Amino acid sequence: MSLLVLAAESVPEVSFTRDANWFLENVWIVPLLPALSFLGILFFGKRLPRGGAELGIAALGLAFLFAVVANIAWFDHRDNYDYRDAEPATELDHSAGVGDTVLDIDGESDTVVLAAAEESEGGEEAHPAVAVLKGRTWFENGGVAFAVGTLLDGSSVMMLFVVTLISLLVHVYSTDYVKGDVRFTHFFAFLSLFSSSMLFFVLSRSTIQLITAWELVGVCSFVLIGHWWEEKPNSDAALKAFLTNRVGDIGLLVGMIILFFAAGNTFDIVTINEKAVAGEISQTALTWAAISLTAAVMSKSGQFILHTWLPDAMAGPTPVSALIHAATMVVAGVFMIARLYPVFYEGFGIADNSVNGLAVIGAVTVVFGGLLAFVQDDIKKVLAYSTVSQLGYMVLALGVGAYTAALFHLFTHAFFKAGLFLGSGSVAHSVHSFDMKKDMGGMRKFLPTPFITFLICSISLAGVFPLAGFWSKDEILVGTGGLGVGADKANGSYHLMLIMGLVGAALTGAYMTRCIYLTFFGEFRGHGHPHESGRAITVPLIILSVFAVGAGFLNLPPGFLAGSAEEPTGWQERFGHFVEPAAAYFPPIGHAVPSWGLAIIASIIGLAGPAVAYWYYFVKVDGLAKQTGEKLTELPNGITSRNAWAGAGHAVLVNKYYLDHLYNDVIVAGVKGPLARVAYWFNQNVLDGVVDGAADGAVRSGRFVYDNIDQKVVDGAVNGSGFLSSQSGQGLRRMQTGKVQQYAALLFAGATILAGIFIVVI
Amino acid sequence: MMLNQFLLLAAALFCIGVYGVLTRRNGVLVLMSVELILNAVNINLVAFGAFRDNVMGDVFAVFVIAVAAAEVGVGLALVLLMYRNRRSIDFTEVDALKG
Amino acid sequence: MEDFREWGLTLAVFLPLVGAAIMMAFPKTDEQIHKVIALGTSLAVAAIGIVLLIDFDYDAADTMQWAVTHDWIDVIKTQYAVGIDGMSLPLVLLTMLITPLCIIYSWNHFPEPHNPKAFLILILVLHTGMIGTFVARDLVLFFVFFEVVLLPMFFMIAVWGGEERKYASLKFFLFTLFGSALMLVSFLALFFLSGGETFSITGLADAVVSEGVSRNAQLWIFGGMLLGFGIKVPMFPFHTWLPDAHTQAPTVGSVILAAVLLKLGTYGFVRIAIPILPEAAVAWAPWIGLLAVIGIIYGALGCLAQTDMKRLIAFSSVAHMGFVMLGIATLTDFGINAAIFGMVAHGLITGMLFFVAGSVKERYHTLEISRLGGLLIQAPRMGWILGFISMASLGLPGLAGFWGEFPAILAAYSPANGVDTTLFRVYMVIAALGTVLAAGYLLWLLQRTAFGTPSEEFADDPHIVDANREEWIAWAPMLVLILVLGIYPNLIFGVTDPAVEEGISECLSYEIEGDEASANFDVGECERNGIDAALAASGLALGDE
Amino acid sequence: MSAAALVLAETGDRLTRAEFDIPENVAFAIIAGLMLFSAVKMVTTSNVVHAALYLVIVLAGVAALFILVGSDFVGATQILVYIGAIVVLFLFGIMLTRARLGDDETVESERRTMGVVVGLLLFVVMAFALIDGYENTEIVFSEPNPVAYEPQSHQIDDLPTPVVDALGIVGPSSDEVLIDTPEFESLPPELQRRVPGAEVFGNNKEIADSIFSQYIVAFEAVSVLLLAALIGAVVVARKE
Repeated sequence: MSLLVLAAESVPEVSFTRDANWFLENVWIVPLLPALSFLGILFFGKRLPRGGAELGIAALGLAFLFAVVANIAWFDHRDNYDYRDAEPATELDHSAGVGDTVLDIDGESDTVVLAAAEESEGGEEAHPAVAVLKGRTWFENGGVAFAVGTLLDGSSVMMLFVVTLISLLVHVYSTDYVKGDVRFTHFFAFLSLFSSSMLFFVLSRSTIQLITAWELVGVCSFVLIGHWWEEKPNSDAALKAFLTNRVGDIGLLVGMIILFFAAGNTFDIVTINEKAVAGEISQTALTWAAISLTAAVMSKSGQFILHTWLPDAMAGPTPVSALIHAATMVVAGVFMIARLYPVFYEGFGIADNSVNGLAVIGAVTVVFGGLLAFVQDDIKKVLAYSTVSQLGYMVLALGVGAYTAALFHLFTHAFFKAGLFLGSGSVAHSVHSFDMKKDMGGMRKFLPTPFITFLICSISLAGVFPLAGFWSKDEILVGTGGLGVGADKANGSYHLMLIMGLVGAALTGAYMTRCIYLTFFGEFRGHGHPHESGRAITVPLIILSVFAVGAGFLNLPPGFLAGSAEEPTGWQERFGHFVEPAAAYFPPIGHAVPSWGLAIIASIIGLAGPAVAYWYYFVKVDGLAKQTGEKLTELPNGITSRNAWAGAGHAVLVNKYYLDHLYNDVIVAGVKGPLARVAYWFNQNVLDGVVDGAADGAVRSGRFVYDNIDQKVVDGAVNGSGFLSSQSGQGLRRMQTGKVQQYAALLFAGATILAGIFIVVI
Repeated sequence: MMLNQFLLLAAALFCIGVYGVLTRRNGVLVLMSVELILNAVNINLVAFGAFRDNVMGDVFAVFVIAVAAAEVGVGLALVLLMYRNRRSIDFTEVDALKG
Repeated sequence: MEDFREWGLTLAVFLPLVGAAIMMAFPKTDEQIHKVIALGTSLAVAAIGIVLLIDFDYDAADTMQWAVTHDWIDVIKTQYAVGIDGMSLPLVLLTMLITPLCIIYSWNHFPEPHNPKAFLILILVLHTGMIGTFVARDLVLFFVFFEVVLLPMFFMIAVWGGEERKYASLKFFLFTLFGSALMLVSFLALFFLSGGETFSITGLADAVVSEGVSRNAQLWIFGGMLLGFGIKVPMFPFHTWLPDAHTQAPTVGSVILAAVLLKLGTYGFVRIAIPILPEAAVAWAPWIGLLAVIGIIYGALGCLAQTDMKRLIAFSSVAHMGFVMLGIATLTDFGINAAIFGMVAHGLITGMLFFVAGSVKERYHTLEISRLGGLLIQAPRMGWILGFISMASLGLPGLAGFWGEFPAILAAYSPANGVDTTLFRVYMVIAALGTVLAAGYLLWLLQRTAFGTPSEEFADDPHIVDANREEWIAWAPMLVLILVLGIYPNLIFGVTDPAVEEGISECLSYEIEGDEASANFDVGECERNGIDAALAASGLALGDE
Repeated sequence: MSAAALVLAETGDRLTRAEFDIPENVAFAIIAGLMLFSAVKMVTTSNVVHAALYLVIVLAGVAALFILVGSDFVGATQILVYIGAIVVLFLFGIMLTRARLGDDETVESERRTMGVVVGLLLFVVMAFALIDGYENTEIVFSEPNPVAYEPQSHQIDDLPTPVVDALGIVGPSSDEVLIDTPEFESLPPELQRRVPGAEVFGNNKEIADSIFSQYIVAFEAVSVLLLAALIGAVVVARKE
């Protein structure tokens, strides 16, 4: 742990408060509401006038309100609460494990102060307002009681807001989007359960609760991705999603088990974190736990090599994709790292380092995901790979110790990505297809509202100043240490990560430009008459784009416009202030100070990508299309087409730009073509092949084992106990006869041998 | 007399009986071999009865004889039934033995 | 109430036999009477179970309650000793629950060749055997009940089974008989070596220490029990009877087989083998663990190769019982609690899977997976139930299956003293891998039977209807229990924990710092001379507890 | 009373153990040899009827052994039930299943090796266990059981006249006659039988006592079993 960096606020030695605001104490109601609506819809949904949708929306609406109030309560709690004002109910020895003792066996819930905090060194009054913990005994095993309950701190209260808001909007959106579906009611039921599981997840107090919620989220995604299970590809995708997640779950189980024992037989997250911070858990255990849990994150949050399920999961209805990508499923992995951050922080030795597993995985995912997004024709797959890439940013950020930046990016990404998905759904809804090249083009004329929101969200995603994406992405880049260009006080010098992050930023802008061109510009290439979507679809889009614009202002860098790096004012670092735990269970991470230099460099690089793409699509392709009157989606390129083109009449004109063309071929097409194609090929054939091959191999080996070993060797040893008899060459019938006597012989022989052994040995 | 001479004789008879049960295909012969086994047991019972100098062995031997009689009765009835149904009492051809 | 405690258990054990005897008096043709008597009897037993549930002193779950001891066969010092503690309570209640449900399920569809009278009598006899095994406190009594179970099941498969029923039943019978023969030899060896004074389980455990039964002898005796119980479980590689028996058995037979009979073996381990012979258990633990994880992976691979739904479920039993055995092999409180939970959960879940498979068979007349499909369209509720129990079976947290699996895997991280920790950690990872495979085969099954559209041959079949009344009555309690136990596992852990702690030798659970030190701890020495002597012998400082 | 005790009683003075064992051991050897030979023939012959006849020899041998160790009642039962009833039943069985009366190849199976291996294995294990366990244990034919064989005395007055005559007792006297005396043994059996309470030969009385007191339940159970078997056999074997 780095001694160089001190947190802006010194960390008190406590982790809990008691007698917190009612809304913070009873936050368990939030996941309960959608859970009840799940049951309600499941059992009564079909009898309700609107098929259960109203129940789901009502529950999510209430949950959203509750979350908003809880957030406000948390602001107050964070700023004004001092645990020393409250009478401690029980003084507990700090060494006693929290999970074991906080709870009375009779289930009385209790929140406890562990020990009095010392005044912080600088004499500055610390704000020891920390997590609100509540719980009950869930089960007792091996003489130890295990708790279930809520652990509420800044990160979870933030997640409550994001999840309930996105989920509410998705619910509303779905009333129009899946109208008339055969399983309308069922869809809403699982939408509610999905939200409930995720809310349960972010409030989890123990690791076993985390596992439970984690799996529940997985199951809901399975059900929803496979919503149209009549078609085999859909159920295949659902299966793939679930199974890939199960592979990661091995890591989850193993990691949690290691932590359980390393922290002294407890599942309690706070205890585990505290012991990790205090160095009471061996480095080996932490490292192994961190590596195992990373495997789980890779599958859940679609990190490179386990990301392949994510694009396939587009088989589900679009609102589900939005929910999965923005709020519920894939961010669970990122949130889990944040939850157990000390384990990762210490386990990977993030402080004062320049490379570590988590950061590398994140960085590779950023670039790889971005490249893949180029060659997709399916609009949702572009967005899916974009999500992969953005999740890479979050993991990268956590990997380099930029905790706040990661959660902030999660926060902003939720809005613009949900906006993009819902927007793409709105487009697809009107043309009944997701194929940008075949069935879209020029959609801006038919769908103005989705066009504008999609554009805003894309710009935000691309990280253009001053939209939300800019602020969060910039903070991540700053967190890497910045290659000497600003960014003091970072946790290390992660140069490689910075470069990858910048490349990723350029790619993001470029593929979104391509996506927008193919979808909204050019000539309409589909059939029928696309129509503007209803209010249930457009209103959520507008709300989301407002957030996509404004969310970034919640965490302006210190020193921006006013104040200084040392003393943030106004909106500066508000998000970090409220979200980052200031408790003993959080490691003393460094907080990089952003610099104008890096921000400008990053913006230039980030705009270079879309600029090139703009030139290619809006200038060249569009110009050519107008010139030829054809519905072009790409410049005809490649060797053969170039020859054909050379033969064509208009080609002479273009030949003048031969250098341009070469440039296109080499730079744009080079990146967009071979490299991405190779990457995609690698993805589809090697990685996917490995995944599919592993499944196939498992089935094959299963069959082999069954046919050859089980049926022949093991069973054969019994059936063919005629090994004593001379029955070879008698044919199958002979071999199968006289089994009673063979069995009897075996019985006698076995019993005799055993009896013999007993006699001789004993 | 040694106790063992009876016991070993009985063991030998028992094993011969087991051999018969395992190898005979004819139902009646299998039953006969079972009788051999039961008699081996009887010899043991009586020999131990004499050795312990009480009548328990004898009493149980009588019971075994009675049970054996019942067993043969039912067993032969089954063999007859089998014969009636399939015109053969070859154990190796019974349905249940086909895998 | 005092009086009832004296004979309540005995009544529960023998009431089914009385019912069976009454049924004998009625002619075969009065089917209704037989059904009513059988159901009434099993419900009466279940009522005793409810009384037991209420009267049971949960604060003293580690002691034998409703215990009765009566002289039985003096010559071999065996007694009629029954009683219930926290370890057996869940299993007894499971048995008392499953049997009436099975009778209800078969109410209107007895498998060919029909004959409800004989069928129900067999179920009642089975009932006696199963309850008896779980309450017996004397090895001879245990053995007798253990064997009582065998014959009715044999006949059930052999008479009401499928095409290959004779082969399957014979295989089942001989395998199990072989196992119990070895078990009996082990029991006798134990009896004689421990001084020939008693067959009582607790008495034997003391006698083994006081008479100083040699380590070698203990190892062999445990080996015999391992085979006897292991065949019943069934552990790899003694499992081959199970797929055949399950595939051929009538639905109800499969359910009882999966739900209760397999548990007789694992129960034997936790009730008899480990408490009596802890030293041998430590020596055998790595091998049991090995067979358990092989069973987990092997069973899963076997499932992936199946084309028959029922056979697939049968193979999944091998995998799931592997988790139970892994929990047992750790010899820790945690692991054994998980194992008992796993037994109950597996009983409910796999029982349900077999119920559904039976109902599918009844409607489609085939269980060929490739011919099925679209169950969710033709019988949506049944499809949902299949989905629900598949999720439970693959160990989804929040449903019962998880609490058998996860704690077992967890316990493998840190097995009991004297057991190699590193080895068990390897087992842990392999077992975790097994959960992926489990998800694979179960979802694959679900996808190919429930999803998609019905194949043409069944598309317009009017016989394919959704779950009917009897099925709902029989299934609802199990489904509810799967959910309730999953949400509040303490219902079982709370009961078993004290009893398991009592049953496990202190030498196994004594906390020793350091994996290596724990692995090198001489449990045998500890059993004979106490913890301090063993600690000294292992070169460890005396514990300062 | 055992045969050895009889020898003792007759000769009046003790022989060494080896001496009085000799005739019995010789008898045993002859009987055992015959039995083993017949048993082996029984399980190997391919003539079904011969097998049944060999079985008779074995059963008779068993009966002889019973008598040799003094269990004459069991011996008699063996002969009556087995040879008299069971073998006849077998012969009926053979007849009813129309077995070929000559050699019949089909009775033999190909699994001889298996049978031999299993049988030998079994024998080796059992022999090992027996030799290990009862290496030098002898059957000692003890004095009569004090409870059952309590010497009974009779006033000469109580004795039937022929006995008094045979023993040459003249006139009423207070002398007692012990049943287990050489004088008593010298009486012809028909006279012995007229002495109240006299145990003439074997342990029949004792067996009877046991069966009808201690084992009465088992005895009744056996009777029910026989009845059940009888009915069962009829049900199974009768024509539809």
